[in-house]
Amino acid sequence: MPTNVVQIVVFAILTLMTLGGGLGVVSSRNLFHGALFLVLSFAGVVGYYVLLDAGFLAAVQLLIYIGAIAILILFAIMLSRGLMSQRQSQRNEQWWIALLVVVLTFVVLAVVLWQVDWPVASDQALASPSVAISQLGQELLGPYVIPFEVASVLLLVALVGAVILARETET
Amino acid sequence: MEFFFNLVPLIPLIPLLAFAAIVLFTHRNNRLSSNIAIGGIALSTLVSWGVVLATILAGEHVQVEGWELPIPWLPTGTTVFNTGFAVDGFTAAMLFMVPFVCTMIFIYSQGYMNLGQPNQDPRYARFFAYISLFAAGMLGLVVADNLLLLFISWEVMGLCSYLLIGFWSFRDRDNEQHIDEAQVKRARAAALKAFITTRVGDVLLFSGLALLFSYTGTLTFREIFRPDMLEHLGSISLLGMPAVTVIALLAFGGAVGKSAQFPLHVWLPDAMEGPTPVSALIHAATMVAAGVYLVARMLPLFVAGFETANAPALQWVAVIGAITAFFGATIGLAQDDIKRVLAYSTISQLGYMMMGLGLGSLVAGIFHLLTHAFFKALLFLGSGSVIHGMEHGHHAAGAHGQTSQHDDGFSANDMKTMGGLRHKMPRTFWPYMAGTLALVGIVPFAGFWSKDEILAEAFQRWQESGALGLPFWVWLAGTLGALITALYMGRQIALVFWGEPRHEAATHAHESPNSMTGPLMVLAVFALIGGLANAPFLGSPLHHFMGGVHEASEVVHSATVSFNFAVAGLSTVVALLGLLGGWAIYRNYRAGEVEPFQRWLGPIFTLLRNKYYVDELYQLVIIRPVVWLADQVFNFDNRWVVDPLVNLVGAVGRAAADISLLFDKVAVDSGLVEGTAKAFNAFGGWLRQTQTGRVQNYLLVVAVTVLMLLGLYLYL
Amino acid sequence: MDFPFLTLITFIPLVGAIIASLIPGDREREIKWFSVFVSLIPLVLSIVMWALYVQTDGGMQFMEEAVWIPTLNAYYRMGVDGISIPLVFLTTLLTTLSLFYSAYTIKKRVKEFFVLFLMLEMGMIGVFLSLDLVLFYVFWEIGLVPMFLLIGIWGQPKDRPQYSAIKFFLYTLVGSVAMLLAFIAIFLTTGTWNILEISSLGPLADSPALAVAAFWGIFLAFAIKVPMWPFHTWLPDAHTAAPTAGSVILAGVLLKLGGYGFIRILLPFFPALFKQFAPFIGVIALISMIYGALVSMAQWDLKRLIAYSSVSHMGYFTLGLVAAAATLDVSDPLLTSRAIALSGAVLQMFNHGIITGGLFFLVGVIYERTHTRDLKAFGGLSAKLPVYYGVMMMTGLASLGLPGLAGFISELLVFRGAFHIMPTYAIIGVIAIVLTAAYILWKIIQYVFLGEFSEEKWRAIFDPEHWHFSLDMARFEVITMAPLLFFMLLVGVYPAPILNVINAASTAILGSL
Amino acid sequence: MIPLYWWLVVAAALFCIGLYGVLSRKNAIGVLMGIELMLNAVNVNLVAFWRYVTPQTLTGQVFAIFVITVAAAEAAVGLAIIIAAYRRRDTVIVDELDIMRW
Repeated sequence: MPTNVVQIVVFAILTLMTLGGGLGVVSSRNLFHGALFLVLSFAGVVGYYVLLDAGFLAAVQLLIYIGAIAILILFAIMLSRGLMSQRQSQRNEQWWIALLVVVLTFVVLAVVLWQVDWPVASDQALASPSVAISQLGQELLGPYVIPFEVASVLLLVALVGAVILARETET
Repeated sequence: MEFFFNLVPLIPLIPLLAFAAIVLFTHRNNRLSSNIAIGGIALSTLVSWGVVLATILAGEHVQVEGWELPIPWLPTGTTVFNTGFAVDGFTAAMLFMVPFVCTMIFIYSQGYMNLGQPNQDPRYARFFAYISLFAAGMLGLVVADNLLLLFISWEVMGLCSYLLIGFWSFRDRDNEQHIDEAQVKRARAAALKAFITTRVGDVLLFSGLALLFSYTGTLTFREIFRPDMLEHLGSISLLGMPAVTVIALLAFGGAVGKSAQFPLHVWLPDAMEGPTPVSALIHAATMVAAGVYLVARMLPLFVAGFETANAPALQWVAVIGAITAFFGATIGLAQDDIKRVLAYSTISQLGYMMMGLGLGSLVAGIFHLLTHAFFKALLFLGSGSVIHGMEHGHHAAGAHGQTSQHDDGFSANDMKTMGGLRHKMPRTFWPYMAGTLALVGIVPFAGFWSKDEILAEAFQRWQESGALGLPFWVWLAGTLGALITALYMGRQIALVFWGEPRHEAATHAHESPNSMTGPLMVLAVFALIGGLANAPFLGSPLHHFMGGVHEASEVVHSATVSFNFAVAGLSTVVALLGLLGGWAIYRNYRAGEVEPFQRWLGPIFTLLRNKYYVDELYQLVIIRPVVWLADQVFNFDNRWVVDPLVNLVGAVGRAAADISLLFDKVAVDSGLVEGTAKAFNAFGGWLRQTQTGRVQNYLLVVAVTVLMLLGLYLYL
Repeated sequence: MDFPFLTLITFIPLVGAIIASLIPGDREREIKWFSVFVSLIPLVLSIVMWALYVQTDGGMQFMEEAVWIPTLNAYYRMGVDGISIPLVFLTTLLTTLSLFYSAYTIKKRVKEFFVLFLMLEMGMIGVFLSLDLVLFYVFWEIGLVPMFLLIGIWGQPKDRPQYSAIKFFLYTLVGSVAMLLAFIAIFLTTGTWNILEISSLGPLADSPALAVAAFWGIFLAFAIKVPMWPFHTWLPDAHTAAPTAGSVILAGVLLKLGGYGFIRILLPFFPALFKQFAPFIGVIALISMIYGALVSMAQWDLKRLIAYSSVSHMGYFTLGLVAAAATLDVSDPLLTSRAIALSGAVLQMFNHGIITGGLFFLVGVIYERTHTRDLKAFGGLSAKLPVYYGVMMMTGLASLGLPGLAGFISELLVFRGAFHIMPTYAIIGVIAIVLTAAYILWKIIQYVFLGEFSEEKWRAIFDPEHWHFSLDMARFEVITMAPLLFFMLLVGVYPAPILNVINAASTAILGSL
Repeated sequence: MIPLYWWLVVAAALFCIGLYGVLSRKNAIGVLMGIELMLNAVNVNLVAFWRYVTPQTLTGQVFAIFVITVAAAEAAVGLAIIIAAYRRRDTVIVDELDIMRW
């Protein structure tokens, strides 16, 4: 099979995983199942990144989203007593308006995206993307060092904040 | 000997340091404090006398031209104001007298102030601190080379005067019962009166000083008295007079206050509320002399632009002096308080000094100032000794149980309770007699020479003018004053030292300690021989020593007056007559009798006893109206006009707000506004329900809005 | 760039206030001493600055400039000259002493008090240092709020603190509004807020009517602050109600803001108008002097008495100012007389700050012990409180202008100038000197200290419950007063160090009008 | 290569699914999961734009990393809040957490 076809097939499978997982997340009655669907969706995105020649990001996605965030959510669900057994509706009363709005939004977005003439780079450039991880590191510690540091502070604050919020209070 | 001039700043500084040392460090130790004070003034005396000696030896270039030490002090605009010290013959003459008399008084005080008090009394150290500060002020005044430093010292003395007159003006009722309540009240009133009264004069002097400063840009005596400066001052017209005359009169106003001249003399008799050494120190020998010193120092300003004989400022000095000399003496006739008699005597004698200066004779006025300082200090200290003896007698009588103590209205100052003390207090009596003879003017005591020089001056001026003008009246007032002076002194010594004791206290009175009588004897010597300083038969040495200090101004001339046997003879006769007359009349006065003068003079005596009702007049004309005015102004401010206006503005604002509110309620609110409001309220109540508190509702709204915007973007 | 003295002096109190506000409110000790320490820094800096100031040069020094609000053309401009240096020093000194004193006497809402006080200090110093009208105005208003709160919150309940505080606030605000309008008018015609530049331009020269309006607008603001008769009635109320430290600052510094404004702004902006209205303003000065003294004499409340005496004493200042402004002659000897009058006026402000500040401290001393200020309730205290008597005596004497103490020098200079330029006014003015002596000695000294002392009477007023220090002046009270006494004596005996700077600046200002 | 448009549409779809989850789930953890989906959609977009528009510079990837960072922080804090709310009010139903209601 030509590369192109392989790519399309892979893309289709990944899309199925991602969007299907997403739909499962938002629609499953059991929250635990929803979390597992979330993992599926994240895995699809990992594939996307590989397909887009962003290997490092794929690894990061795998480690952080699946390895950390999804697991965290699973733990939270399992630790929250009585959440898993809830069998009643997981949708609130405005779900149908939400559905309508979301569908319309998707349609509008699709139209808008179609209409825009994206400034895609030249074929030559497309053929040789810069993929070196070392370069990424230099970018992060070079021009983007301040956002980088801010992000680290953010993480620290989030860490402390989460601990304080989740702490058992005596009173 | 020139070396001594460099020590001049120390003369006022040493007592000042003594003051500071006592206040800050040694005030808990009475003995040490008094020793510091005495040591300070003694040291100052030594330096002063060194300076005097140096001046004598240096000859005319110092005696007349003076020695100066300028110190840059105050930047004023584009110029710098100098202060500093100066010594000339005049200053040296004062420097001979002032610290020495002060020393005598300090030593005396050490004995006097111990009277019946426990050694820990904090007032003891306080007293020595005050008198040290006082001495610093007086000495600073004498050595000042400019009017400002003089004024500063002058005011420092005023302050000390206030503090010392008010020395008994407070007490702790539970712990200080030896001070009686009436005394506290009197002292309090007297202190305030002294300060405020002299302050009136001071403000005049201050104005004169500021004016002088404005016109000349300097206050240094030497600069002011330059002929061109005087001419410049004379050429400016102010209030219809030459400015120089205005300034001179203003300065004289200061002197009137300080030297207790009519009409600002009222404070001095009351000032006798202070401890007796203070009366001697401040209100006899030195401080009141400051006014005379000022006039003498400023004499060129008084004369500038006129002949000496008809300079208006000078004439004022002579007139006020004559009035004060005469009337002061008359009041002295009718007083019972031994110190008050002396106080009026002081006023009267200061009048003599002013007379002398008013006649344009620097030396005559200052000569009398110097001799008077010695014998009046002597008299006051002597009277203090008498009072001291009387109080001891009173205590002794109380101890013997012979009188009902404390409630018989006994006053140790009242001459009518005394009598026959010459036997009980001989070491007080003899110096006191020397002082009396000097004051009355009996040959060869000091007062004779100095008073005579003034009268001779007036007499000669009268002879020169040949008409019954001012000099005649001055002479007449002086001669009559001398008669009355002799009369009241005769009365006093007769009441105090002759006759029989008229009270238990006088019976038991005894001599004062040596620390008190010692200074009396020393001063008595000066009362006896002090007149030699300018005796005509010695060639008027004082005249040569200091007469020329104002020569440089080219307006004041020193001319000696030849000794006039007629004048001297007349005044001696008058003095003897008065003294013997007074003595004879009162020698046998007995307790409880109506006194002879009162019998003879009737209502006039009452008038004199009440000091011509001047105090009452001031109370009525000045003090009450000012206090009343203050109250009214306050009411104007707080109750009637200013503050109520302010509050009114506030109230009007509030009222306006209230009215608007009312209008709103009636017209606008209930109709238009309220309807609208209700509508909005209903709408709001409906709209409020969108605030469900649910995040997802809000987010949905956001999403819908974004969608609508996107749609708009797409199709418009 | 030079060491930014002015910025540091101005804003260190603010930084201190922020830090102090972060200390938990129950750590009262730490808050108190931290604030005292913070206030020491500007004090030291102002002394150093004074030492480094070139005395012979009367112009602005240590200038700082930065763009601040470009759309308004407003700059952050600061500078000191010989007029402002003594006042800045006075401010820092009195603030430190007030905080020190308050550290012992303030018991309620400690944190707020000290934070507000530091902010107040920033506002006051800022006014003395600003060279830009916008900046000046901002600092001027900043000082208002803390003072309002100090009076309203820490005032004595029986003295109607709310009424007094609002009165103070409204009075000042009325003046400020008038001043702001005048400033805007000036800006619209000159296009700059720079005080020095406007001074040299002479604003509103081509529209006399507007110039007169602007003159009186600015005059009103400063006259209320000084305060001059008849805009003075906020003063006694505010003083009476304010806590001791508040009164000290109010009398010691806030009144000087008005005086400083006259010299820095009104006089250089409108010398010709000032000259034109000088006779009128001179009359106001005389009324203030004599009227204030008379009203003081009628008081039975010690604090109110001193408050009114401020009106009288600031009248001397106004007289000096008017004398300096009454002629535009810049040739000697008139220039010298004018410079002397103006120097006297500035020195009078400094002296009044020290002396009246001291008097308010001394009122606080007796008030803390007895909770009364009624003169009739005291008597004979000198027998029991000799140190207090001595200190009060000296301060009172300085206030009545006894030679050798500070008050005399400034009075002498004021009258020295006034006698040359407007003799009639000066002659009338000296009446106030006698009246001053009368109310100080008669009312304060005599009623409080002289006369009978008795345990019985004392027990009726003394409140040992609330007083834990020694009966006579406690050590902290002596320490508070000591610097003030020192300056009273120093200025009285050897005024050259302070007068050198003032005199150079006065001469420079008058020479450049 | 796969056209850029496809990527964008997929990302938009993922975003919309996530948004729907946020808007419609009763359970707070469900809402949180919806948010994670939306963030993933953004990342896909960022990486796609990098690959197709500016493959020479790494800006897109860098931003994606930042987004992931923020997502991690958000998840941690969000879950902590949920647990705290659960402890206090004994519920994780978003509708019942309405103390901000009028």
